[in-house]
Amino acid sequence: MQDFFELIVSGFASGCLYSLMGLSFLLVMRPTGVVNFAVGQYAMLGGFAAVAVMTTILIPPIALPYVPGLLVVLALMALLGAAVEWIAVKPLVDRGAPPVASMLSLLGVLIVLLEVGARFGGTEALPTEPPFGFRRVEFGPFAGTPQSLFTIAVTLVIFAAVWLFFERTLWGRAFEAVSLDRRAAQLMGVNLRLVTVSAFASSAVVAGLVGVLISGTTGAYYQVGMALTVQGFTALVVGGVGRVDGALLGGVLLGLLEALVMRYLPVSSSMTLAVPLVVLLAFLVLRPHGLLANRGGH
Amino acid sequence: MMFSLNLSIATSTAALGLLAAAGGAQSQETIKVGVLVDQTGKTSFYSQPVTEGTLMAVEEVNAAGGVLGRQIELILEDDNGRPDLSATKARKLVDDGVVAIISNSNSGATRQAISVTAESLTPQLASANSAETLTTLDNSCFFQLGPVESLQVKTMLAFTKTKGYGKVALVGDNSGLSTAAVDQFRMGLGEAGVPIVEEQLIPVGSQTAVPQLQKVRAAEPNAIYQVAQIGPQVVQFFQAYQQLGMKQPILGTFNLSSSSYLTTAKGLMDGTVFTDAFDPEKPEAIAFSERFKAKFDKEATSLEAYGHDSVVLIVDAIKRANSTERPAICKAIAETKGLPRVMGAKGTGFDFSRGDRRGFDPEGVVVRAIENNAYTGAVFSGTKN
Amino acid sequence: MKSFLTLLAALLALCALGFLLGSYESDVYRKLLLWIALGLSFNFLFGISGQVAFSHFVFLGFGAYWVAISLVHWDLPLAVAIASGLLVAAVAAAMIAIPSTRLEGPYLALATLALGQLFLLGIASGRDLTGGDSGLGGYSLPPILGFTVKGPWYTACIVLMLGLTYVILDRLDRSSFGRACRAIRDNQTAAQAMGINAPRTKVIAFTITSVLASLAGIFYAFVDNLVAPGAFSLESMFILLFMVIVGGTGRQLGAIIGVVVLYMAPFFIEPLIGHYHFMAFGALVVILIIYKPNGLVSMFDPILKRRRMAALEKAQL
Amino acid sequence: MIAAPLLSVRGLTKRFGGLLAVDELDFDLSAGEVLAVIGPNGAGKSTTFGLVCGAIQRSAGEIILKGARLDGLPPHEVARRGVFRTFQHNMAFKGMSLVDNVLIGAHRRFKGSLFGVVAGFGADTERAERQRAIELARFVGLGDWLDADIATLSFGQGRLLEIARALAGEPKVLLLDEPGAGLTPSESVRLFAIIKEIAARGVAVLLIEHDMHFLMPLADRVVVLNFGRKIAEGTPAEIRADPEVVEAYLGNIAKDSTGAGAAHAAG
Repeated sequence: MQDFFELIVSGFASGCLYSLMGLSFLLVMRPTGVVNFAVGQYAMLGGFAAVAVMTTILIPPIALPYVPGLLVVLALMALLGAAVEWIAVKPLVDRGAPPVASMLSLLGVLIVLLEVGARFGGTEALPTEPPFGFRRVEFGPFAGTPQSLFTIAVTLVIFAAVWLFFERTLWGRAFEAVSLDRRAAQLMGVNLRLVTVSAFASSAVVAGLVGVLISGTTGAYYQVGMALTVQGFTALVVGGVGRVDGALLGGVLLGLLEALVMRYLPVSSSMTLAVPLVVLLAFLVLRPHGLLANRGGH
Repeated sequence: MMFSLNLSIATSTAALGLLAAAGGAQSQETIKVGVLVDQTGKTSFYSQPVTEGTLMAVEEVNAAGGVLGRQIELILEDDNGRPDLSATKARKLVDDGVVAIISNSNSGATRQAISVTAESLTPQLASANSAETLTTLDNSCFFQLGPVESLQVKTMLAFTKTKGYGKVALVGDNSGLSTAAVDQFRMGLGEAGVPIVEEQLIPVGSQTAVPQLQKVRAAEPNAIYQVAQIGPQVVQFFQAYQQLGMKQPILGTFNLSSSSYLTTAKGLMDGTVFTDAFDPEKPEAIAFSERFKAKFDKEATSLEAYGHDSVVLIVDAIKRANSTERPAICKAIAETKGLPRVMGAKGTGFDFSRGDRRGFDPEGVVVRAIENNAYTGAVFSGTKN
Repeated sequence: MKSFLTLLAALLALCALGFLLGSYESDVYRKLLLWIALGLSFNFLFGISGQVAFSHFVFLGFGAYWVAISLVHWDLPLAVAIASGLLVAAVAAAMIAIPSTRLEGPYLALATLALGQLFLLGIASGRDLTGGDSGLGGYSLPPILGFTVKGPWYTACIVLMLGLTYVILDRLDRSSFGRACRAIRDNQTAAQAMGINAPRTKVIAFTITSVLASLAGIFYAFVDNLVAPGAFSLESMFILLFMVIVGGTGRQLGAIIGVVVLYMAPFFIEPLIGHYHFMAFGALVVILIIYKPNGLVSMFDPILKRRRMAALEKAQL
Repeated sequence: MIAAPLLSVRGLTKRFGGLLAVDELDFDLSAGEVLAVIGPNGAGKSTTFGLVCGAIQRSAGEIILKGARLDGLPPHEVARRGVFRTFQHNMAFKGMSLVDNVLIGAHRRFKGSLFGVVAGFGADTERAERQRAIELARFVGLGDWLDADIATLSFGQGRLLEIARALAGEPKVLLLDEPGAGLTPSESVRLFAIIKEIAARGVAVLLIEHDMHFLMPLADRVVVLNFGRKIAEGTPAEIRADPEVVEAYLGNIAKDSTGAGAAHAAG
């Protein structure tokens, strides 16, 4: 039973990272219909940026404390996201090209970012100092690390904020209107440019945050992007594409499922590696609209 | 860190280019040696440092007058760590007229290149590959310079013989490097009659190793063989181990000698022992480390030493063969015995006398430990206890 | 007839080139020919049929592994190995296609990407059967009708395979089937209203192109006489996608141009820009999608059009 | 109507959630007849088209073509049985030539197997169909645009292309969804003649149209929908005189309509 409660915490924490990646996809998908597979590389770069800004490893003269460092990294990510939109997406949207053209162009961006990360950060894993150190924390029957609790807390705060934003603010309404009908939203006076740019920027910020969180546990690593891309998209597919709560639910379920299958199912561990992939394929084929699809209709 | 490394490679390559140009101006032609290196692929983190050692060794040889009065010219080819590209680049090197090829890329790439060197009987030297089956391929001119995986198991088994580890667990990751090691460790432990009560892989790209280590904890082994090779997964292993409050001794592989773990898994590895092919107290190793530090202003690791040693071997073979003909060099390498090298335990050197084209002395693997977040010297060596 | 003779002359020239090259050049050349064959079939799948599928290298790898395993472990005769390989590839492709072609754009992309990961996972955990990460070797092309085919003669075999691939795809492309594929790509609703069975057409396109990829894989198996998982990675898949986009999506000539340019580029630009060519490819793709969405091949369009016009005028005179 | 109906719709019903988009709709359509469906926006006209063509699955009811059920069939099967449509918004295949666009309509007449195609058979069919497609393009008035890039066609030309494409299928029943919208006066005149000609060749034409001046001289009969229900059916003259129709729909149209449609009556 001790195992189970430890697993809940670690599976939940991994799941939160998947949820955030799903959210990163979603923030761009909702208003623009564009699927950006490069979000995993944002996370990778966010991790290296954290190493560069918070430690002496990559850029020796700069070593900011955690909070200012985090803010600097997130600001950089916002700039990156906006720049990617401006360079690789805007010209296509202006031309009226279909969303698949943007998806392909962003695959090009993916490779550029991957290579930039590998050149800048190198091919070894590099760490940042976790903000609360590393040790075993117990509370009731549960046990985890400070970083896993931090990850869970940050994720819940982010999702609450995003939910409030979409549900309660005028700006969120503008996003929503754009996601329903771009042209109509524009006629209603919504600034399409601003919505699109902020969608890409916030997507990069959320993915970059994932990178920072990971750099505090397993290190910033140049190959982490593709795995996070698949995990994030799977979270979205499981939970229900297009829904903020779907991303959270899908990610957490995926994280818990992975952990529980690996721990309790009597299959060899090399087979359990296929769990997320099989979950993804099963959902795509059998239930492509995810778990939450039927609530709330279209 | 990576910046400086890339820079140093760039500068040394440039320096080498100059040397080569100078050599060309001299009366005699250079001796061309090819290097297959993964500069851009997934295994570049390990292939590049090895190549750095190769570059440094050639510079030293050339500064000391070269071999047979001629300068050595290295031709570097990036194979991206991809097997198909590696074979292509090997063909290019053969066509360029190299007398030998030094393979510093991953074992998959090396293996594919072997099919090429076999056709032309070009001597091919794998500096650091530890894959078990490379020398079983039909190519009499291929030589493996590093220790194979099974030697690690044998050495660790000899080291732990007196400790009474009646049952052990085996943990790896799902990278090619690690799964190959897991296979060898399973086989070696099986031969020694040590039961493996749990075997786990940590998937590359996963965020935690808690489920895997819980299973290990539940199986109650006396010790854990840690053969994961990919950085984040190794770190996850140590984090989960600490988080779950586990106390079993950890027995690691060469991989842990990569000093980056002292940062990424800071303070988590104390008490771990691991097999290494590098003995920091060996005179040759001390001398090499000093020269390396003087040149690059950083600590040498075993990877650079591997790359260095392949040049030592080939230079010696050319000297003894007194020829730059490929078959002659091939023959000379096969006859090498007792040639001192940086890698390996004190008192061991290159030795191909067993005829299996494996040049690493079977007694040359050492066991080292990590204490206070720092590596110790060899606490044990060889396979006899 | 004229086009047939042109094709024959082209194939003969390609074969002849194989006899002129040294061992390194012919290695580069063979892999280039294989990449072209792959590029052509992927262009049909992605460019003409509009399916963004990342499974092409899975089928390449499947063909290569199947024939290698058939020879090493099962001692099958070559003809049986090839025929069974193609048959199993066709069945597998159809089984994968039937559920997955229901998916659109990014969903199909991700599903096939997951499939690719599963394939690599399967190879990695195949132990002795697949040789794991270090690959499967130790075989060679058995004599065909008593002849040992090697060197430029093997290159000629690859040229033949490429010719076959080209002809099949070209005929399909120019037929009502190819037209139906394009129609579905451009507007599936309208295509269905015109009597096109979209799911069936997509499944057939996926199956045919995947079998052609497997065929290329079978030939790849004897280029180095070794198959290893590294050659079938996602990275290769990205390069193939980029080749088709750069050359000109949806056109056979475009695919050929794209493959040749991106395959040969590293050999020439590496001395200039070092190891940044992959990054350069990514940037090139972004630039081309934005500024030249019809690819490099569209640069020749004015010339082609002028020639067609000239021919028309001549015919009218 | 003298002959037995070609297409019969009985009790056709479609619900979207709680909304009744089409409610117990009945109508018949004979060969050579032009039947117009009119009604205000949201009356269920386009939904009816979708239902007949199989693009939307019905909730209840029957659609019968020459005694055989059409309902439940996927759209491509409906087309294969001879029911073709145009779309309210132009849906050209943008990556294909104009002639190829028309040829897609003829898809059901290409019978060769894939192996036949690869072996090089079917070249004759291809040539003959291509020639027919060119003729059809000329018939609808796109003869000068055969080599044009689809993207450069005007909206009106796009409407005409849709008709040529549907005609290439040699339809028994042709469904035209607002074919006259956005046409120039001269294109309109041409369209009027084309539809007359199509019907004269024995094709049953079902038409959605808002422009009464265009519609009234063209249609043999008119069905009026409101909120998914049929509120009237009859000849144009009868419909114009129906007080309920005038109340629900025509009254507004009469006020809104401009004089632009007058040319059609003349045509």
